[in-house]
Amino acid sequence: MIEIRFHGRGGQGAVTAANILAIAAFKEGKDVQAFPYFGVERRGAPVTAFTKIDDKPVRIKSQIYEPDYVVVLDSSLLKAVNVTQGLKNGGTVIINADKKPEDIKGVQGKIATVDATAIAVKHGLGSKEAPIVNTAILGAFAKATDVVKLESIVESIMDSAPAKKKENAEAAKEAYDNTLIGGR
Amino acid sequence: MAKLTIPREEYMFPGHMGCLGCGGVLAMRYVLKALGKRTIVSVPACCWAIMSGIFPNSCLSVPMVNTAFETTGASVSGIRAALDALGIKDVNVLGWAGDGGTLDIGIQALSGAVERGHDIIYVCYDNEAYMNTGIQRSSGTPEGAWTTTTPVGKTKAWKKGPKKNMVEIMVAHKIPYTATAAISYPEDLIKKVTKAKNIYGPKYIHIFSPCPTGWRMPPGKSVEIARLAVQTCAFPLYEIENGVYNITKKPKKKPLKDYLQMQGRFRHLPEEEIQKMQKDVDREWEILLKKEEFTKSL
Amino acid sequence: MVKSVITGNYASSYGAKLARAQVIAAYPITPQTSVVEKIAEFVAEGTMDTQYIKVESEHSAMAACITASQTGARTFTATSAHGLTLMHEMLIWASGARTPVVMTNINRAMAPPWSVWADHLDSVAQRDTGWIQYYCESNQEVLDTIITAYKVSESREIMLPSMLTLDAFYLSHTYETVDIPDQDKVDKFLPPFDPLYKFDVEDPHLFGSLSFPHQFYMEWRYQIALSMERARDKILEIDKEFESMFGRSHGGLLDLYRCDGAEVVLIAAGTMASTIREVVDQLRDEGEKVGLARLRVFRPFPAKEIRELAEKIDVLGVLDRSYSFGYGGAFFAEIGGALYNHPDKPVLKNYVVGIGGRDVTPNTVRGIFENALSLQDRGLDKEIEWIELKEGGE
Amino acid sequence: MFKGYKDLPEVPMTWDTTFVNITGSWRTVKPVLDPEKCTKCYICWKFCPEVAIIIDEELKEVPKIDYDHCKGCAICANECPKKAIEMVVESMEE
Repeated sequence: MIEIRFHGRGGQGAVTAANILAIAAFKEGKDVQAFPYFGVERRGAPVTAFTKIDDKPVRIKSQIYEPDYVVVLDSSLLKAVNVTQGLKNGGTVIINADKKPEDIKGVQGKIATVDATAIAVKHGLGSKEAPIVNTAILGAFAKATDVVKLESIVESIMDSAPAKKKENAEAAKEAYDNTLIGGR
Repeated sequence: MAKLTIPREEYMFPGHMGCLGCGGVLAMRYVLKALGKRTIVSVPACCWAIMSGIFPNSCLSVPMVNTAFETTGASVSGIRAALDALGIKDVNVLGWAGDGGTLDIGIQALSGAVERGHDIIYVCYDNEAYMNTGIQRSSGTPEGAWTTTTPVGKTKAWKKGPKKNMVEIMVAHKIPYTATAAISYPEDLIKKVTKAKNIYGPKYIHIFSPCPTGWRMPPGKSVEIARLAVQTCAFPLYEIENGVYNITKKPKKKPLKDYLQMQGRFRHLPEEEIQKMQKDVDREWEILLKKEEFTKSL
Repeated sequence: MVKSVITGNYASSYGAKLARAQVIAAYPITPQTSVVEKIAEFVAEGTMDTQYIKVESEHSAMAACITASQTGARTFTATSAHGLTLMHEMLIWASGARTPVVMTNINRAMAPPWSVWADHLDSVAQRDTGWIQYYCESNQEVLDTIITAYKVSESREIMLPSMLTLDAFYLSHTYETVDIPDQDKVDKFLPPFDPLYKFDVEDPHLFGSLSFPHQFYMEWRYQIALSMERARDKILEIDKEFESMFGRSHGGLLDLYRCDGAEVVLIAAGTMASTIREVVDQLRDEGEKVGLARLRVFRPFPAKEIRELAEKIDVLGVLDRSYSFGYGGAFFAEIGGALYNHPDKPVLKNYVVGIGGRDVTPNTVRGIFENALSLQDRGLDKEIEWIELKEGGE
Repeated sequence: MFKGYKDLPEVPMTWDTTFVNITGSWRTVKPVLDPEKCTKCYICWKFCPEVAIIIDEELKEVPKIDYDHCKGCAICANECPKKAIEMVVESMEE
């Protein structure tokens, strides 16, 4: 079973990201599960979401403590939350940051980065103060891992993105093309 | 060098869980500036129950208790009765609930509390929908508004029917003091809360508290939208003392459209609906002017 | 000490008065009304110094009691049936907030159909709310239990609310001789309410805020569980203390009557127990080895006492004046559970009786005993039997 | 501070203030105040929902913004009569 943990803030679309990823894997014939963990439904407050993907039915109903991949929708969380807690060795961390992977300090594991915020703002996703970066970061996820293909993510976006389906799909593709993958 | 127009003392700490630009936070900050340290706050399920702090942190420097959704009126009755029984004097007992907790699920306990005449101040911070659970319609939601349970769609399913007028319901209870206030006029708000503080018996204050998240508008516009609400007479500022109406802000009326168009929750409204709403606002304003004139003449 | 003849309702009002309840918030409901009327009389006559809030609903009654208790006042209320079940949310709130509210509940049947007569479902259905539960057999016990309940509930290591129940009409409206103790003696027995935490403008806290799953919600619930366990000994300790001062005990958790040498024992709660005492004496005179175990405290559940009783007898008949649909009587279920891991188990049978206030006469009891006695040699016939049920059909 | 049920107060209540919550990390844009334009009218202080604008004792100084707590809601920028506060996109400093 592949376990992916999303870290974001309320309003950035972390929960939707987990769902879109699950649907994308489902389209590739996998069994999936996606669910959030937050106490406070507040714009800005830390939110965690989980996606589980497997060939056989996914039955475990608990949070993910040893993720294969971690997706960070907001790099300011790196200071507030230990996002890589329990990350399996060899696991990859996909971070929304306008920095090269090598310049990300304090995060172990293989790192991939993309400036999802800039891409989201460019495609008019959310507002300048509160951009919605989830579809962009999923493009980066497709690039940095072999869990799902970009086409499945785009298809899933077209199905379930609540609004601006085309712009969201574009954002995912653009992120895919601009994702930088670190060496370690 | 300007002088401050509101008391400087703060009873609220930074670091609460309010959303960016939350009107309800400003409402509490101002009310406590008027009431001061010797205040006990009873808060039911609502945004304030969460943003006041997650264990082990509180964002107020006064005692606060979280209670069940329906119970604010009963909870403040219990606090006042206990203070009287224990002979503890000059403590303000403040019931603090949202529009849902006041106009819907909590109306029974509130009506009971004020009818019994307990010496309490009840504030409804009105953000016009169930915001803590993610913007569902309440009876405080204005006509025409989008919410997640009035999602417009193809059938024009925006919120139908007028906003429930809680102030008039409180006036019908013949309580000594009722007032409306808005976070855009903190001086007016604080003056009214101070007046309420010095009146014995049940007092009700309805505070217009914009919610940028729920009204689909930029957080920076909270105060401005609350100002526009008053200037367009969508939310008039007035007080009723023992049945006598007194309007505390008589603006040069701006068109309602100025107020509506800044908010995503009204963006779907066709022109004729806006015109209808403009007529309603005009008519209500005329009624209010007449009430003031009439009750002052008695 | 004044001996008088009063109803269970009045005994409850006197209990609240003697315990100096400082805030009372109550809403009228048949058959509880004379409890709150009597209190209103005390207040009007100036013989009781209390803040009496005539709330607009039972839900508000409990809500007001909780915050009054959190402010530091001793609180009391009384209700019944639909009033109690309307309070359900707030009952859980009261124990969660660790407010030692004391409440009288008149056991009355739930509608529809309407019924104002004795039935235990209303309070039995509140067994999971974290309230200590006493089931009273006499008006004297009602009065005494209010006073002892405060002492148990308000002790620092308990801090849990208590409800004491009395059967509709069989106690609430039944006049019995009751000794009303002197106020100064009760004041010596019951010290003023002094909670560790309360609202204090000089020491502000936020009570009851959100706790994440990974924080301490589970630990707070465990603290309540521990307090409820500690309540077992506390109830016994304070029952003895009360007996030494007032010369009366009401049998602690499980009130045994002629169980020494008994082979067949009935367990029952409330006023049925009095009738059973009468029949036990008759049957003992006829040479039958029978006894009564009165379930006085249902929460905390007296599992130890029940096991000690069970190992000495052949047949244990459990009388339930309520029924959990799809299972059986609640007392029967819990007693069975308590005996499951116990080596010597008697035959255990559930007699569902007196539902909706149906009269439990000496003949009813005698019939139950005859059935129970017959099980000694032939073993269990039917696990659950509804007694004096009108079948019709022919 | 609390590790388990043995050291928890049995009444669920708070023990600290929210001042410890660094909500500044919520923002994506932050207010920057230009002292030249500021006339010390303190309207920004008046309308700040985070109590994150600090004014001095004698009300003589330009107000300071508590970036630990400011969420970047932009009310101050919107209300400032002199447009002395500009919302700047939060740069990725460490």
